Amino acid sequence: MSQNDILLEVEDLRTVFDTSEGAVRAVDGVDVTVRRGECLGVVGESGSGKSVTFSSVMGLVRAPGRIAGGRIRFDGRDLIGLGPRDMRAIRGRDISMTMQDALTALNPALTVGEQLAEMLNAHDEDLPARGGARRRAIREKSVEMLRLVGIPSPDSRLGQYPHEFSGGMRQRIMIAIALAPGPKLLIADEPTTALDVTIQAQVLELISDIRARLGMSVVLITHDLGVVAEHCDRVMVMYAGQVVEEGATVDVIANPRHPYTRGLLASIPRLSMRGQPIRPIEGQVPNLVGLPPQCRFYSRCPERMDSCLQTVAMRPAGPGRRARCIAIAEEAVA
Amino acid sequence: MSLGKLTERLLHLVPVLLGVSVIVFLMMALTPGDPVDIMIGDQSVTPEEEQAMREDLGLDLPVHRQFLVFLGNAVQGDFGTSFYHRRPVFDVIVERLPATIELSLVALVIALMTAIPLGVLAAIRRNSILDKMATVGSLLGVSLPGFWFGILLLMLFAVHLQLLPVSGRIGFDSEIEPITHFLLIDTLLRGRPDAFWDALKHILLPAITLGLPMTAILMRVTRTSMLEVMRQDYIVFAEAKGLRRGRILFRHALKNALIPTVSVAAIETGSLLGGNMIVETVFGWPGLGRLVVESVFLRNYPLVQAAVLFYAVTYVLLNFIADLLYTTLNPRVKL
Amino acid sequence: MVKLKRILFASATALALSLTAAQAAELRVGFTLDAHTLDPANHRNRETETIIRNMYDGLLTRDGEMKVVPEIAEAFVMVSPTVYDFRIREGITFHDGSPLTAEDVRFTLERLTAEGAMGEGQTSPRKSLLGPLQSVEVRDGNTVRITLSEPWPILPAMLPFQEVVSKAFVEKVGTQGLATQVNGTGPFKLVAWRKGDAIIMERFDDYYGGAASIEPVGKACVDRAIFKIIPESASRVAALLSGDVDIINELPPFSVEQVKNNPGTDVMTVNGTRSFFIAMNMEGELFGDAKVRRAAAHAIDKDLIIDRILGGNAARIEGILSPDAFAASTDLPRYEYDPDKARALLAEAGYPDGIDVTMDTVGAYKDIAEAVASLLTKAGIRTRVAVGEGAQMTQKWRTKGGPKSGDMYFTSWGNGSLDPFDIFTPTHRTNDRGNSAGYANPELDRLLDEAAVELDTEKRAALYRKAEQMVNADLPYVYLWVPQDIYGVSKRLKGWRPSADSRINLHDACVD
Amino acid sequence: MTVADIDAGPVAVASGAGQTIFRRNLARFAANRLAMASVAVVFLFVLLAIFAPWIAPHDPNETDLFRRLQPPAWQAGGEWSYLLGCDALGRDILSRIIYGSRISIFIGAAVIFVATTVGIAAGLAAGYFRGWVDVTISRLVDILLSFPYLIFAIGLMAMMGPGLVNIILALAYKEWVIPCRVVRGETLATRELEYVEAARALGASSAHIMAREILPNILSPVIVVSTIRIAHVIILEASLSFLGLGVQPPTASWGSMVADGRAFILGAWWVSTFPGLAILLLVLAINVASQGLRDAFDPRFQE
Repeated sequence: MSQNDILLEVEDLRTVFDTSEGAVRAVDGVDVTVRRGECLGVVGESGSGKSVTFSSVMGLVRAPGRIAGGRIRFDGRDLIGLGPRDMRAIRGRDISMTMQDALTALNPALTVGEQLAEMLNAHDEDLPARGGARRRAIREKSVEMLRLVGIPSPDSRLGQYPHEFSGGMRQRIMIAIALAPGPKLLIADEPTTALDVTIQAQVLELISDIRARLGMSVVLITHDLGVVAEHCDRVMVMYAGQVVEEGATVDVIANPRHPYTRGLLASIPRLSMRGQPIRPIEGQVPNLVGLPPQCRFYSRCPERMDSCLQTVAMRPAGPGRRARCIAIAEEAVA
Repeated sequence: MSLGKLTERLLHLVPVLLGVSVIVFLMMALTPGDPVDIMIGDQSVTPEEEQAMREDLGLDLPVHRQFLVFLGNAVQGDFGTSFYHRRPVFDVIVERLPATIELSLVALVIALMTAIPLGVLAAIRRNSILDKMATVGSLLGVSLPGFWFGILLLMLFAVHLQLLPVSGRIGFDSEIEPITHFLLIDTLLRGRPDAFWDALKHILLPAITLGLPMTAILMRVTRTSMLEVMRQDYIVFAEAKGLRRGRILFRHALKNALIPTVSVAAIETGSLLGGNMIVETVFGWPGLGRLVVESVFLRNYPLVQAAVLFYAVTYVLLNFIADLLYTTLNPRVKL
Repeated sequence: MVKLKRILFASATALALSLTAAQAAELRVGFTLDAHTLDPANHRNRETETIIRNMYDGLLTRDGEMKVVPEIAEAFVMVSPTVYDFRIREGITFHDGSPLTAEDVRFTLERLTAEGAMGEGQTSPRKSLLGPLQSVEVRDGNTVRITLSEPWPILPAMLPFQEVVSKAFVEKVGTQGLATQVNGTGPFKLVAWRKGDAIIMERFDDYYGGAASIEPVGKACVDRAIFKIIPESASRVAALLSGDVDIINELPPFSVEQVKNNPGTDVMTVNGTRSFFIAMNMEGELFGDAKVRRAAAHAIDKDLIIDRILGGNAARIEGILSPDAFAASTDLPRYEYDPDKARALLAEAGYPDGIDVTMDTVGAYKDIAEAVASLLTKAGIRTRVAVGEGAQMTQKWRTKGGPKSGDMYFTSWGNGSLDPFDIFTPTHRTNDRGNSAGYANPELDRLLDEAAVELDTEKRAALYRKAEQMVNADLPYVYLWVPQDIYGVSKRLKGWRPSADSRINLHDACVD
Repeated sequence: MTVADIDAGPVAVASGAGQTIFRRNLARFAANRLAMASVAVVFLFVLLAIFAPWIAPHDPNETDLFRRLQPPAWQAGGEWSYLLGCDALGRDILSRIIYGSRISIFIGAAVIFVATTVGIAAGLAAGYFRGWVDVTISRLVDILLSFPYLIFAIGLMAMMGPGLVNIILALAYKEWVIPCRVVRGETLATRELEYVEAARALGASSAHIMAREILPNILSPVIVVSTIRIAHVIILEASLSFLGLGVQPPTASWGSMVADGRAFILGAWWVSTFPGLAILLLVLAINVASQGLRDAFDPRFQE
């Protein structure tokens, strides 16, 4: 794997939220690698830090949150320490994002056309410099984008407000906006959670389809391993602010190495192993304030041992695979 | 919004306006004593005139007929005769309206121009010194008795510093032929910037006094709704789009945050009408508010009655406008 | 702040300089109340009259000594006790340029007195000010004859209150139009009436000059004269101090020192015509007793109140008449302040522990009534002040013979004509319209009736003096004082002085 | 309208474990130091009002023309026994302010008491019975809301004449609408709750359900709204008194004291200034305290 092949590389990212009860370590030493053209699935329960990790990448962490440490390299540039102006130029143009619910992510008071146009206006460098020509070009491009995501008669719908579209249409529009400047990386944060099952599939198809056509990378943040299984090359499982397992999607699903991953798989009907009952993981994600130095899954882990009560690092767990479980090390030794 | 919907909403106002006029009518009808005697007071009146006043007020009819007469006349703008002015009440009120409306509008503009930027700043610099000062300021703003604050302003700026005039709408050197009767507009239409400046100096203190509570309220509303809006996903999404901060604040956030501000402003404009009584009295402003207060003491009941009705109707209409504005600004709400 | 002030000042100066060329002499009066109407025949309001009188002239007027002199009339004669002839001056024009004729005068008087003459069945509220006026006719082209139904010697004293209107103009604009438009013969024309704010007038250049006996005769001195309405007394004073206005009326005694000490302003006073007194309900049990009434008179330290609250600007009275009024007595017995004597009188009347009473008054007199009440209380007449509206008080106290409730009423009566008829009769004659004490003395009634029609001045004065001795002894009222009218004036004002009848005549006033 | 009005819509309060929630909220309120200080100020004013005869250094109506417009103690001509100076009749301003607190607080409390009682009854009836009862009451509420407050009160006072009882009536005639709206909204929400349904199923009478089941659970928002409204009513009373439509002299009322001092403001600033300051202080304290109350008791303001 050449260095040039890597689009995004995050090392030891730490993002904390300062609260009255103490610092919440929402992201605690996370490493991420996204290659050009690939789709990385990021899986975890809510509160696992998966969204915060990528908000950090985009520089969207707001007070009382802050990035406490780590390195973020994107396309050869260090993003941490970048001025707001440079960061703004990267957001949207190079790294784009879609959000869980397009109904809340699209501004209700602005027309769809305006929300598309402002994205193009801010980032598209191929447009004429100014004046009517620019306006016309933006409009043409907007129509083209809406057509790309499959909005019928896009020309007439630019002047409409978000609430005038159906849920699936809105999601498509949000994707159109995110993709309009032709970003290198799309972070799709829970793109399907708010949608019906049938529409979910259409939207995911759309993302995969466009990825293939534009050759961009996609990070698909979801709590649904099933979605990842269908659409992503690699997967990264997060728990309580840490990565617990990563590897090629097929490998991870076929042979999960971390008990949490196994638990996740068991809770999904489609993917659970034949013959085994579907069961959710019991217990709750631990409070992220003042965690003791131990495996964070300890309290919920069906396979916990006394040796889990120490700091557990990521360990290699096969080709291109790593996991954060003390049991792996013992296997390796054995 | 379609014309039909608009008409429908307007029709909803009818029962409210009818109820309002019943109450205004009752205020007078239930006054103890003979209203004509009380109104005449120590004026010298012939029996014929007294009889005419009685007929004017329909006092010889049963109460429900009296109300119908009152309503019928009111709809035609006939509120009887202002005994002291010896002219129709309607005419007397209309003459005083421009001064009151101009004062209210300037107070509104001052309130909006200070409240919105301050509210936005307080929200985006939450918990900063500025935010805390704005909070304290808004608490003071609603706690200050207007009549007292007005007197203090008058003493400071007009009497001690002599920066601003003591009383009236415009200086005599700045006199102009009226066109709209709104002096700030007329002076400009007549090409007299000096007179405009003069009229502005006259209106400043009363408008500030009048607008203060409203400023406080609007600032809080703006701050609260701005904070609320800034938490919304579409702001995060706008940031993720890499838009400039100015565009995010003013186009994305403010447009939504102003929806409650604007509708509250429209409703509060109605409260300005009430404040006029006090402010016009303190500053000798020649508007309807002062006329009403004077009329109360002259027992000029037809005028007081007409003015109360006028204020109530205006208030109802302002609330209606607030509704319309809310609808217009907020594409999600359908009529 | 200082800097800002300087900038403002600089720009104001620049503005003033640029305007100097067009700058005309302008006189501004800071005045308490706006006119109710501009129709001279359609009000009963002193302030309205004061304003109107600068645009309208009357048949007669008063000079600086309050003497009645001809104005629009050239001369007048009493043909008989009930017939007066007025010769109308030639060459007088209305503001619209039309000449004034005797017919206009006749029309004016008829409009004031005939039933329904105001149109729409309305009669002028000023009718009663012209008493027994029966008919008006024009004789020999320029003489107007007024015929009375009974002798009424004060007709000349009452005529300065009536202003002459143009018949043609009234017929053109109607009573409705006359409420806001002016076409008089006075020294000033109406420019604009900004309701509630100001009445702006300019010099009438074809003015005939005014009363021939009052110097200077001629056009008004200033180009423009303005009544600026400033109801708030502190604001009025502030406007004077800042040079915004040149004259203010009703300068509060409290501010006299400040206005005097300010380099550009001064204070002018004139003896007023309004007598203040406390009516005691003689129909009631308490004040039916003359001892109790006398106790009240001795309980009030008039000098103290005049000194402390009125700033010394009032004349003490022991009878109803102002010291300046016709036939005012100077030798009436004085009820001196003596709380012990008051208490003794109460004890004598059977109230050794004092009495509890209520004193009614109106808002404007609240302060001073409170002060009086506290003095009464200290002398054993424990007094509570009740403030009511003027109309309410009138209903309660001026019952014209109807039954009366209440104990005391702190009130006043104006006497612009300074003729006793105008104040003595209404307040003291049995059941008359201002007799709030419920005083009934047939002997006094006879004296007053006789004086009202007595044409011999000396005899008339003697009758009133006798009447004053009588009421001073009976004491239906505690007679208090006649306040001076206090004006604040700018030192740039020349040729103006206040007038005892509260008029503000701007004809002769000049500004530097 | 005060700031409070904007935010004082129906306030939802969790039912069930009411007692402990109430305690927790109270503790939260007690932790707000500014609010507690404001409560102390309000309390101080109430004490002044109750014990005025013992606290006031002088008889508030005792005139002394030799002390006419005597300046406050620290100015030349002042005396320490007349701390804030004297008014135009030589009455002690401090004593009048102390007695004036009686009028402000009494009227404020009386109006709110009457209005809240009526408002609760009307709101409960409207929200519980719905149907024509609700329509009638809600219409009346709409109509009364169509009058600007001060104008409505001025109109009534003009017709009824001044006086203590008349002020309370004039203000309460409109004020009840505000608790009524809150109670109606809460009642509509509460009447569908399980325990109310249960009470109904057990055959409890309407009166019983309203008084025992619904009322206790909607009291918190009513109390919060009422405290905010007291501040507003105090300003309104002062405004009416300022215009001369308030209580009868010589009774000291802050509003009329400011009005009385207006004529003397050019030389005797203290006559108007101190009573105005008293209004400001009391109203500000009530506003701050009630804001604290709302922050503590209203879940929508808890983050």
